[in-house]
Amino acid sequence: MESYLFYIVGTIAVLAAVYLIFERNPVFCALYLIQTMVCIAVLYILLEAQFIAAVQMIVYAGAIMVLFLFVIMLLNIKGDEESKRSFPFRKIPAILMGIGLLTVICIILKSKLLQGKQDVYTVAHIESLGNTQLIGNLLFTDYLLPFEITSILLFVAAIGAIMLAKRKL
Amino acid sequence: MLNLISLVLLFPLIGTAINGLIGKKLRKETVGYIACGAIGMSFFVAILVFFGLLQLPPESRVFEKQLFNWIESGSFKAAAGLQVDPLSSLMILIITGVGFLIHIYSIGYMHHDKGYHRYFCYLNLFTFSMLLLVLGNNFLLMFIGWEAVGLCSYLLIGFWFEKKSASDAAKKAFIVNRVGDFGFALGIMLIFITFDTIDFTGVFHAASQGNIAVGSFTVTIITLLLFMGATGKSAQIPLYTWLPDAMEGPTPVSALIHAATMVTAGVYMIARCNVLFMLSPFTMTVVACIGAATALFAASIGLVQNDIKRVLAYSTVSQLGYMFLACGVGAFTAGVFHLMTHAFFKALLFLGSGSVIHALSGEQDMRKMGGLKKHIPITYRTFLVGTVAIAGIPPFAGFFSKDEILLEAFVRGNFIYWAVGALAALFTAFYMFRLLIMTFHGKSRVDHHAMEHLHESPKNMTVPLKILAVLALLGGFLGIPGASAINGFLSPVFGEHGHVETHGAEACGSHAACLPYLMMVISTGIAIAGIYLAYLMYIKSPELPKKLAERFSLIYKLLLNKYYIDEIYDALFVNPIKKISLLLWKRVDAQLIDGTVNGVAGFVRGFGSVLRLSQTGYVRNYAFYIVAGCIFIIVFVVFGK
Amino acid sequence: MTFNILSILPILVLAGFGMLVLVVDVMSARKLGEKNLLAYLSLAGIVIAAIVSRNSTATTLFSFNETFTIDNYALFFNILFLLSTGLVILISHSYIKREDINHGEYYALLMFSTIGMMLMASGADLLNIFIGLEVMSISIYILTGFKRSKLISNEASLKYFLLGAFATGFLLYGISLVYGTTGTIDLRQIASFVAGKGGVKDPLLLMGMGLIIVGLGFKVASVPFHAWVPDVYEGAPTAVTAFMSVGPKAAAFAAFMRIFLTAFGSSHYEWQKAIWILAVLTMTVGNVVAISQTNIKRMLAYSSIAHAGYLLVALVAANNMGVSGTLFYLLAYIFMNIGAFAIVIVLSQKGDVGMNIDDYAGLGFKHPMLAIAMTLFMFSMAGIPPMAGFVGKFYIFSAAIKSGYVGLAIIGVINSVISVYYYLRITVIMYMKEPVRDFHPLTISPLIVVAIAIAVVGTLHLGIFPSKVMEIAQRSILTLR
Amino acid sequence: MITITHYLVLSAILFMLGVVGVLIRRNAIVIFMCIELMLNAVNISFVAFAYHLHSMQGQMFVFFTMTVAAAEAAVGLAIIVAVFRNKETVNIDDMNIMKW
Repeated sequence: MESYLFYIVGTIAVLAAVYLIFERNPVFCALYLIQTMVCIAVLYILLEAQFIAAVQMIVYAGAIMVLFLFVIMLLNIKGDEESKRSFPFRKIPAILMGIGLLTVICIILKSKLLQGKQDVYTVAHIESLGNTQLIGNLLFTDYLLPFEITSILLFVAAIGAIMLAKRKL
Repeated sequence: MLNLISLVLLFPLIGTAINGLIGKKLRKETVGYIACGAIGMSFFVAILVFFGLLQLPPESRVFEKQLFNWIESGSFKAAAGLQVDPLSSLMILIITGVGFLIHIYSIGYMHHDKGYHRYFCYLNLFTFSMLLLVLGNNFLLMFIGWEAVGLCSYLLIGFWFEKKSASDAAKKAFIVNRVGDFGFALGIMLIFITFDTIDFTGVFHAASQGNIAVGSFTVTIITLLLFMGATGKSAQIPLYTWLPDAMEGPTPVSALIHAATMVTAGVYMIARCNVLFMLSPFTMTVVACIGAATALFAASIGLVQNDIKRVLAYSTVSQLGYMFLACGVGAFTAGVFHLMTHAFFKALLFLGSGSVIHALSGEQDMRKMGGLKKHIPITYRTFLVGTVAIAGIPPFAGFFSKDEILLEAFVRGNFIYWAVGALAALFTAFYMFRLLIMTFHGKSRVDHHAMEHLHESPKNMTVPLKILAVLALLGGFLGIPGASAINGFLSPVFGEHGHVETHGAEACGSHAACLPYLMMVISTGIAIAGIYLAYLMYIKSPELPKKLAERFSLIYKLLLNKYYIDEIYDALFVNPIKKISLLLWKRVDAQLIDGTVNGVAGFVRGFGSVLRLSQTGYVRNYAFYIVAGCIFIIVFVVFGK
Repeated sequence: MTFNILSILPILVLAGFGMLVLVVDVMSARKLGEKNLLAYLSLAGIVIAAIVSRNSTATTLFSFNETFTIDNYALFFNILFLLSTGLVILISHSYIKREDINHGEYYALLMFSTIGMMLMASGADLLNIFIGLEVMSISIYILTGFKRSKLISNEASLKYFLLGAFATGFLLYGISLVYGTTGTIDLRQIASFVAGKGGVKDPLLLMGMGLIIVGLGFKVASVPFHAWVPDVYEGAPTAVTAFMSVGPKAAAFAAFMRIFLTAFGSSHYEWQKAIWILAVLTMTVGNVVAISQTNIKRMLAYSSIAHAGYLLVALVAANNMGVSGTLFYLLAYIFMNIGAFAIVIVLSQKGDVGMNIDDYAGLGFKHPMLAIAMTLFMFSMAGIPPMAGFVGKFYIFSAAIKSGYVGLAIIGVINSVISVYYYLRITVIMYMKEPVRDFHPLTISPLIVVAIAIAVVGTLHLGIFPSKVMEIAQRSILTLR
Repeated sequence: MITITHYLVLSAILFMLGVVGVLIRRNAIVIFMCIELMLNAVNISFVAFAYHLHSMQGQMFVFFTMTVAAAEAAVGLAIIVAVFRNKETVNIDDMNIMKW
């Protein structure tokens, strides 16, 4: 059951990604990306990461992509980006490069995987506590510093968005 | 008294600071007094130090004064300290002494220049750097002085930067010197790695303890790199090209920097590192060969130059070649001795030529001179002394030192060294007298305009000339064979191998005792032959040179154009680097990669699109580099075993 | 569990002052007029942060569950970052007024960016380093586009942002592979794991390492990840260019050394060769292309690429001398580079006019003091003694020879010879050409004069009396492995 | 049976697609989307590793990556809006005032 789900969801994710990089209309691109993200959220659930899956849906596929769509609509960008300079074989080297990269990675993945240190958070352990509670605990203990620094990060992003995009300062 | 040594450095630095900061507001006289006073005081202290050194017993004549810890990291320590020993005390005497005279001379020579204070500021700075170079007690400090004199030389060659040739010459000097410095810097690093110290004492002590085998690879590389530095600064083949161009600077500068002091830095460095060089016979051979080749090569170019300063410039290159020849055969004393006498007579010759140029309102072409003897008698007489001294007629200074080099080359080297040296000596005598005759004798070819202003130079220019003439006349007696004062004085530095005239005599067998005297006679003969040739060609039958030039037009042209060395360098090195840069910039960056990304279409669209393809700045291309680099690094890190 | 708030006190101070500047800016928008107060306020923040970080501790301290380190290494870099930010604030003051971008956000972003750098130098796990890198980068993306009405600034910002985010993807991928193969993101645990396995042999881990090299290589501007540098440096406001040529580069090197010496120190053979090649490419391309530049900002950009190459040489050497040499060199680089940019700012006019190298003709006669200072900085960058750059290069190349990389040292020295050509060109133009333009009005203020003076003193002091700083640098790197 | 390798391969494919997208697209917003795709691909491998290693660090890292992505999106889109204001286009091929 799980493996079927993986294959189905994985295939959809890849197909959507392929459409994303070849689709001309940016609105459709965004929709394809959302589709990929939803599929990835399903994979997270398969990997026992329910909280991350939820965040993926709410923050990523929800908030961030809506922002993208909003900007696309705001700027009223048409799908004519290829109009002026489009050469028939322009994309070939880039695609070859990508395939090269993938080949290298797959060759490396074929070798036996080094077994890293195992931690204590087995599936059973996580389920006994609940994924969300565990993450919440960790955020305010082990990861307190990065969590707090993230506030600065988001603050900076807010300042930046205002600074750069506001019509009149 | 030895403790005063830091004052030697301090005075010129103070002079630089005063003239550099407020010189613009001071009166010209004050500027001159400050600059000369600084060097004069420095000279005075140098004399005190010298006598202080003499009071010590010969074997303990080394004094080190630590100033502060400069670089310190782990085992590595470089203290800024000064070292006084016979070699450096002799050098500071020459630098401050000759420098002082040239400073005084400059007051008169530069009087009308609007950059008066700038000039003296640079000149003091130069003296400071040169003193730092010879007084430093470690390689790094020496290197700083080394770079600083290069910098001052650059500033002074380009002093009249309004002239394009001057600023070009300055740039050339700086860059050619950097090539040599590159070798020197690497050499210092290698010394540090090998000996774990860069103090002279430490390095030479370790080297002389036999830790390093004679002829070992490391020491050969080290010495070759050091020698590379020396060829740059001392204008030896192949890095000599900057020196003749350096004559674009004011003449006193040529006298001080490009004849008497800075260019001898390479010789000083090799003499200082004699312990290392003696460990590498191969390097010594290279040094001797380059020295001999330069001596002959530059002298041959000097034969046909028509610019008075250029003749002297090539003569300087040639004389430096002698010094390297001496060092290369292990006769360091002879090299340093020649360095000293050369400082006297070459400074004299340059200042004399400066006086001539001054008298002729800036004319430097010898074809427009002639017959100046009666107009500027003092200059003529002192110039004559210098010419005779460089030609090697006894008992003038040049005779003793050059003779000693030739003798050592014969005894410790081989016949070829001697023959090359002797041939160069013949050339030297010839072109120097050619210069003398063309300038001072014969019919006047001076144009009328210049003739009206023809005058003898003021006192503050002629007095230094006279003093230098006396030195050029008498300086040689310090090194009379058999009773050489300089030999005894320098022997603590050079130890056994510095001067081995007697050893050589033993090696030559029983009737070698008369060899030195035989040599003297031969070299005197050579000098006289050269002078006679010059006399024959330029006084007896003045049309002869023209005929010769016509008959041997190819050789003449080759010589006149200095063997086309500059052109070759330009074609071989300078242009390619520029081209590669342009290529990388315009073609590879802009066309090749973009072209690949944009694919075959670029070809289809023909030339029109080639122009457009050359426009990059595209994010896409930059991302492409990143991906390519990424693939490369992954493959390299993972599979590159 | 250790939550030592004191250990992040400098970060807190900077964050506090950053927000204070924003609040003051908004509260008194009309009253301030010249807005000088903001600059002084930010400078006060920098100074207080520096004092606080000096006082924090002398011994190594781990806090926040051992994800954050305060050791001498971090302290050294903290001071380095604060110094560079402080100098940049000094040189920005008159510049942002001239360019009409005098907003409080400017200073706030500089300080927030500094927080990111500090986190990069102090982070003891990959997460903190990553977050620090992002805080730093995002602030700089914004600063690059700060002249929002100027297309050139927009374009630079967009280029930097897209490529930076792209490179971040690679960095993250690398981190994930390292995490996956070792089971941890903590640097010291990675180190012990790797050492336990007898060095890095696993291809996936090696690939992770390679990808981290790519990600950080982008930030330090190493070839072939350098292409953004000239464009972005040219387009960004000049003061921001000065900022990003020193601080972020230093921070990226701090993280680079922390990761590669602490975590992968036991198997440096694997990564040294790759960085060897990067170093050679970086030095060579940087120097060779710099020769043909006509815009001074682009020239300094390529020069900054070349300097990254020299620093990579030290990283290849990976011995104590090289690493402490890197610290020293970065400090020296702050002085000479910010100094050079300060003079570029002083001599340019509104709208960044006067950025061509030929515009400097005759500066030596019109403004001798500025010309002398510029000459000093150029010579220092070219590595001519007794300036700071020489000592730094000396350390770095000696370190390379000491580790047996003689070839690399030779290439480095050849490169520094090439570099003399274009540094000297500026001097030649300043002193040996007739002036072609009037330099007025100069963008000058007491603050920028102070900055130039500090830079001059620093460049000379580090060149003539380097031993004290070098000692500190050597003590700072002891905790790295 | 789905192993960790499956997830890693899927992650690699998506990452590669993101990279190719960045290389071939011209619309700045779409390029940015492709970068987001790359980050998502990396996130898969983080979570897969975390599952495999019974560790929470991977999941935590993903959490922070998402935050960073959100911040980047805000700033990146603001930059794109700023560029569009001045240039009326988001085609990156039109953006090469600075070159050589």
